[in-house]
Amino acid sequence: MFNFTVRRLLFTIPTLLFISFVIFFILDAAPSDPTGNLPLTIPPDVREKIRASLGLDKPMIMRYLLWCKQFFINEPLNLLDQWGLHLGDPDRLRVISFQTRSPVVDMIAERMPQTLWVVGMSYVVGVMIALPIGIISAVKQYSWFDQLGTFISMIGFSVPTFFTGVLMIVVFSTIVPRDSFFWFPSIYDTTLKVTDWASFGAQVRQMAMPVFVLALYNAAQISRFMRASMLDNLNQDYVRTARAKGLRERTVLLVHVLRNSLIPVITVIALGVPQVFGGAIITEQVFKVNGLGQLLIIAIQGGDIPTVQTLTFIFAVLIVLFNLIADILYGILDPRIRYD
Amino acid sequence: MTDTAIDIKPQRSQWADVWDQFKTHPGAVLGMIFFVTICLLVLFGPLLWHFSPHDMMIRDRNQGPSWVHPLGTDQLGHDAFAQILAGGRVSLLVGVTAMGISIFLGTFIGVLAGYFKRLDGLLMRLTDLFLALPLLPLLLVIIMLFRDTLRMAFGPETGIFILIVFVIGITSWMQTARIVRGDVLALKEQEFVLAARSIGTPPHRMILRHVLPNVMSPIMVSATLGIANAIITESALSFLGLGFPSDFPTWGKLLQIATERMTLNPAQVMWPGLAISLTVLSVNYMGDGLRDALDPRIRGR
Amino acid sequence: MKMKSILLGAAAALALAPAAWAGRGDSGHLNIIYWQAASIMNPYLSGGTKDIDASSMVLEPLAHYDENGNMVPTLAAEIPTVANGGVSKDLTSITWRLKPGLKWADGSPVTAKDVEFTANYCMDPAGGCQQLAKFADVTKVEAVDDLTVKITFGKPKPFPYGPFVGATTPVIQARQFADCMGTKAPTCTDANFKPVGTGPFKVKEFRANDTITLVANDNYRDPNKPAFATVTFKGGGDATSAARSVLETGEFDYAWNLQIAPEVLAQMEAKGKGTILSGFGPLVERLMVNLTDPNPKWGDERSTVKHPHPFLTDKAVRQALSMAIDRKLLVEVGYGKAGKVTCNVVPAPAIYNSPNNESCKTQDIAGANALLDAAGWKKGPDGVRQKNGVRLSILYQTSTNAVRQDFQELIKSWWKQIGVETELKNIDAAVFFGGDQSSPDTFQKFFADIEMYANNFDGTDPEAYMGSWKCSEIPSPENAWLGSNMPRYCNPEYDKLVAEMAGTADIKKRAELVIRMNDMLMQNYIMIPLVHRGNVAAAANTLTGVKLNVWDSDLWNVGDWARK
Amino acid sequence: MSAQQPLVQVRNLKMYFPIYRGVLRRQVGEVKAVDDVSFDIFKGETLGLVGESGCGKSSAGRAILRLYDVTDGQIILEGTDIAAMHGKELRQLRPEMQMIFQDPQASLNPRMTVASIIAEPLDEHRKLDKRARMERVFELMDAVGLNRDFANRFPHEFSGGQRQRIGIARALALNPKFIVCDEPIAALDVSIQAQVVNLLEDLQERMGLTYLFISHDLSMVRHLATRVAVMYLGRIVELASRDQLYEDPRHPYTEALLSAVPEPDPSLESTRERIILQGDVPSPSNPPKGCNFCTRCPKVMDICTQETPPFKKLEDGRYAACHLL
Repeated sequence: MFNFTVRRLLFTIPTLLFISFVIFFILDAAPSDPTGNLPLTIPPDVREKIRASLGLDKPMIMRYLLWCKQFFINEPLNLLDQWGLHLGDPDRLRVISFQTRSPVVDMIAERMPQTLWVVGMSYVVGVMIALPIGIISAVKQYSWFDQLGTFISMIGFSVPTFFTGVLMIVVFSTIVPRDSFFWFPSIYDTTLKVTDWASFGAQVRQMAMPVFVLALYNAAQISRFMRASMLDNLNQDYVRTARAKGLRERTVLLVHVLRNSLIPVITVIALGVPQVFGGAIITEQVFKVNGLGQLLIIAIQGGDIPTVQTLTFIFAVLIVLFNLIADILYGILDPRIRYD
Repeated sequence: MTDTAIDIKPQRSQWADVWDQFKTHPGAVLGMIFFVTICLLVLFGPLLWHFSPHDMMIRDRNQGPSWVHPLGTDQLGHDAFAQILAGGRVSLLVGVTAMGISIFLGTFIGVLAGYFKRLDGLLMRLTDLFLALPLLPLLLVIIMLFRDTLRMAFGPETGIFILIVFVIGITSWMQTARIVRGDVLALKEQEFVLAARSIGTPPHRMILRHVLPNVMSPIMVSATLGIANAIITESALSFLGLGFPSDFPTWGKLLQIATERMTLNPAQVMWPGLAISLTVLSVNYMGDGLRDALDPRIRGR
Repeated sequence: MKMKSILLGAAAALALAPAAWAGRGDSGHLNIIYWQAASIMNPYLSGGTKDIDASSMVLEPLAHYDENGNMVPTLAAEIPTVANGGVSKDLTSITWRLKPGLKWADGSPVTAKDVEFTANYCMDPAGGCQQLAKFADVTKVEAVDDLTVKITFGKPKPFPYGPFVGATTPVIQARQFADCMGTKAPTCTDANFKPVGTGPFKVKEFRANDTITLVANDNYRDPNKPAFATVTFKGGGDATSAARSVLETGEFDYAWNLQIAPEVLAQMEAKGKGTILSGFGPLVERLMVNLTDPNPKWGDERSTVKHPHPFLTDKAVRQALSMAIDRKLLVEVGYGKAGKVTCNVVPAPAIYNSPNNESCKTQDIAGANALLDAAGWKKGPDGVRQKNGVRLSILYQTSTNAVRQDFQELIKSWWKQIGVETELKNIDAAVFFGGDQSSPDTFQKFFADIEMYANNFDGTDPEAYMGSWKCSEIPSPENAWLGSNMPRYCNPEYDKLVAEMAGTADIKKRAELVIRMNDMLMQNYIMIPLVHRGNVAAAANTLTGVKLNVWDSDLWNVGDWARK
Repeated sequence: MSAQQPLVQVRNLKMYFPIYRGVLRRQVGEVKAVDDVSFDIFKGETLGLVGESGCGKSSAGRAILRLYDVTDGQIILEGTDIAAMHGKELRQLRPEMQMIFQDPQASLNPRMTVASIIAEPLDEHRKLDKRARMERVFELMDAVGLNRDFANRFPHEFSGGQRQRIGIARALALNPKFIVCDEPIAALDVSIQAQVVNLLEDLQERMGLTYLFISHDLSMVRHLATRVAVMYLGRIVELASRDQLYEDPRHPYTEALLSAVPEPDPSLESTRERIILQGDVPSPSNPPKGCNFCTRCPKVMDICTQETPPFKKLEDGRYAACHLL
């Protein structure tokens, strides 16, 4: 398994390079433009000069190689710099955003906390409620619990977050009076630092609504897969055998069935994790969380190729990584699947 | 002889059994009735209803439900019921078709990758690539490349329909592919697959006969979720300028426009939301029932 | 001392404006929300309104426009004119004098060298300065002495107030930006995020595209201002939720650019927590008419002057299209208080507003039908007019935006009533306005018959704006589609008027010329103005001193704001 | 017995599973699941293949049916070497040889009816119309003693013995000449085992089948087999007719195996002397030098750790691989 992992990791390098090139190619081909959002009062010839100053007059392949150099060489060296290890030319250019003229990696680092707090937490909460709901729904198929769970999860999945989010704000930020305990802020304060209980409370409050909205959405999907997979396995003979052996029902379910049912669910969960880092564009926008999703969407709208490229690439790395983790987990959960 | 008598029995085929089982699932039957009703409504409703979705009664804007407009009117004075009916046509068609493409692609790639070890690495890296692609720029590229060509070939509405369905389909198959592959990997090691091999069953029939039926249940879930996903994605696309022309209502778009006026005219946000949710719910129950009905182990119970 | 405070108290009670008398920082904390987040605090590297507004709290120009469009000195001691000798008689140079004793936020003195440096910084060809147009024709900027700076133009400039007037071209500190010239401009992240300025606030923390935290500038020239000690400038979300946070939840004090459904806005305002402010600049939502043929069959020559449009070259058709539109309804549906009916492309400032085109203010479907009938356009069996096999079928494009989509649908229905068939198309704004060479969907390429967008000019002088419709401004493959003459209008008479204006200094004469040009465009229906759009903002009722300014930054006088 | 014709001739069959190690997947060795095995299977006989679990007997069975790609050697089925065959050629020969699996549950697709499971080989290889197909299915069901009414039922509705009958019916569908029975009774209750074995014997008689009967159950093999081959660690150590082998085992490993079989006769059982083997079976990826059995052989000699004993003919129809012989 270890060798499998290392080999796959080595194999990811050319894969990721290829992916990075494809992404760059698409970004370059896309018709959005860094001057597209500027006021029309800026005349066309000035726009051309702005484009030139951003290096957009150079051929695509040169710009790609430049990005590679900045991302794969200059950024790691810069990281070493911060750890006190100075190598090479200190004046090297980092990956600079078109829009903010600041290093993209720093912006990503700045946004990581709120994304992890809100989107990450919602994912954890989503999974935590989805698994038991899925399991119970399957074991007690067609019970009232199952029916209710199905109903809520379907609503949760089919009603988009741009609606549920606004609904929550209308109810809990405008209808509920400001001094009430049930009032929640509609705008996330990214500068809030948790230093004491009061600020912790404030943090929990401002996270409550976005986390709820997203968790509902995540839980809906995962609980569906969990339920289906459990149902599949509950009808297998080995379950009967296990019961016949006189094992306790709890053992049968939690040891035998659950383990086997988790395989497709693991895929879904693992595939969802990179999306945490991708941020939740709509929810972030509704609650003004300004995490990675918002960074990405603004960059895309602004034709900010270095930012989009870097974010998307990091995203790609995570996807490849978590797919690998999913594969390894398959091997652990199902000894029949062998990697050698 | 008895032979003939018994011969008739297998003619009754599994599908009859499946239907018998399906019928015993109240949720599934209810879901199906509901789904068929919605389909009929959106198919024939616009022909019967006395308002067209393009009628603008501009002086009767933002009205609540009334006898003339049972679901009220929107910000331009469109009859909401006519809009929901017309929007449903597009949304359902987009939802079902895009889901179909996505499920087909996902299952196809998942099965190939899981079954043929040699293809696994390549196909899974392809999946990684698609998962990693930034959706929005990709969409913009696709629009730029194909919108005009399709518009000229099929007219503005059909052209855009093909584009949207294609776009949603090719950007949402990856999860299905990964899940199916995982299941196939496990399934491939089962002895009955080996048994079929000893018979000399060629790979394509092996897949159709032995592999696919046994990975139906995650596919079914993906399909249900896929419809909802496609309906919502379509609305997001129309706000990127990739969607249907502005005077072409769809459920997702109606919901999104109405969300802004949620406090002003709550009814307008409720109807499209309800339509989407109930459709997805009914499809889900149908899928549930179908999955049960297709599984002989449950059918026997 | 005691006596003074009693007097002050009495005066305050009388004026009912105690805050105006308070000292620096007395009003505590101010929350501003911009639904587009600020990316950078340097207007020379970003022309986005959000960035210019954000930086206007920190950086200041020599002069501002006030809410009425009049220039008021900010860092300058007075506005130079020909009368006071500040502008040379031949109109080729302008000399600004700084107020004495000005200090940067770091305590160092503001000198004319800083102004000179700023000009050189922007005019560096490699820097990609986004305000370069403001420095058009500037040949030299030099510091005469510590407080005097002279700007020389290459040709007579009747309106020499381009550089350093308004929030788009503030003065930056030479010391801070010394190493940021040309290609190095983007590397100065610290300077771009935390510029040292002369404004009422200084940046404490800058989170790009998210939140800016500012504190009062200790060295601000007015010792009693600003009234707020700290400011949070939050970005992100959408206009509706920004409005909600001020008008409904009360979490924020000021929200910018609230282009949302008027009835929604009115409902929010009814909650009583805040007030909607609106003001009208020169922004006009208009339809551009394509005088050339966008038919794909022409390949690379589509939408170029080589192929005239099959029916939009007929003035009767253009006029009928305009007559069929009910502009009052458009205003009511799309903008409410934030819009006015207009029949001019230059509706403001008031002196430039032509009185000659009032007829368009009322819809006239019957008149339009009659006009088309007279011009020989007959209705076919499908209800669409045609002549010599040419059908009046229009592809109508615009950027994606809820109000624009509503407009499209309304206009389509009116045009249907006059026998014109319309196909609607909407394009992502970043693509539409992006000017990407490879995209067929840009507003410059104009591969459609009609397109709709809004445009205006910066500041109060429309000279450059009027030049947009010269023959030489027609976009075509030869000039890489760069050009602002979207209708592809070419009229030597019009060009002559533009040239005349460039040599006219007298404001009345200039206004006359603008009106003539405006009327020429309007009466030929080269473009069809729809709505004179205003700026809309919302301010909390507890806030005082807010004056919405459409000629300059929304936050131009944030130093004067206070809590009631 | 003498003029027997071999149906299957296995010559120097090798089935190595390569072992890859390290990041670069270099092949560092191989699991010698089947290592240089040769034997014949005569028409109409049952060759028993016995050995401890993991000795490679199942691999050998599957390799002979070409469910795996063989590493080296020949498998001659009625004069044709199928060891290197692929694709269509091999597929055409599939009807000749079939397999009965160990786990009757896992070897039946849970989503197919009994009829369609049994008919699958027919669908693959015979173009029959619906009616003829069903007739054949019923015929087979009759042959293995399944009620025709069960045709539309699904595997999970049956008991283990019935399921194995379905598996047998499927194997018989194409009238094969040769069937590999891979521990067909190991997963069944003892009472059912006898039924299935009797069925297999019965079918052999009626249809003239040839079996390769793989089992670790020596008494069942004794009951069923004509000749018996004993495998140890990928090699055949002894091959003899049933009576010879059980009455006079020559190889020390065979002796040890047989000593573990309980005698039905209590008087003999009491005198039975069990040979307890020391140690564990070595790993097939790293077999000992010389004789594979040298690490556990009670009669080990110096030469055993040096040279691999050849598989030599002791007398007519009797082979063994041991330096003692």
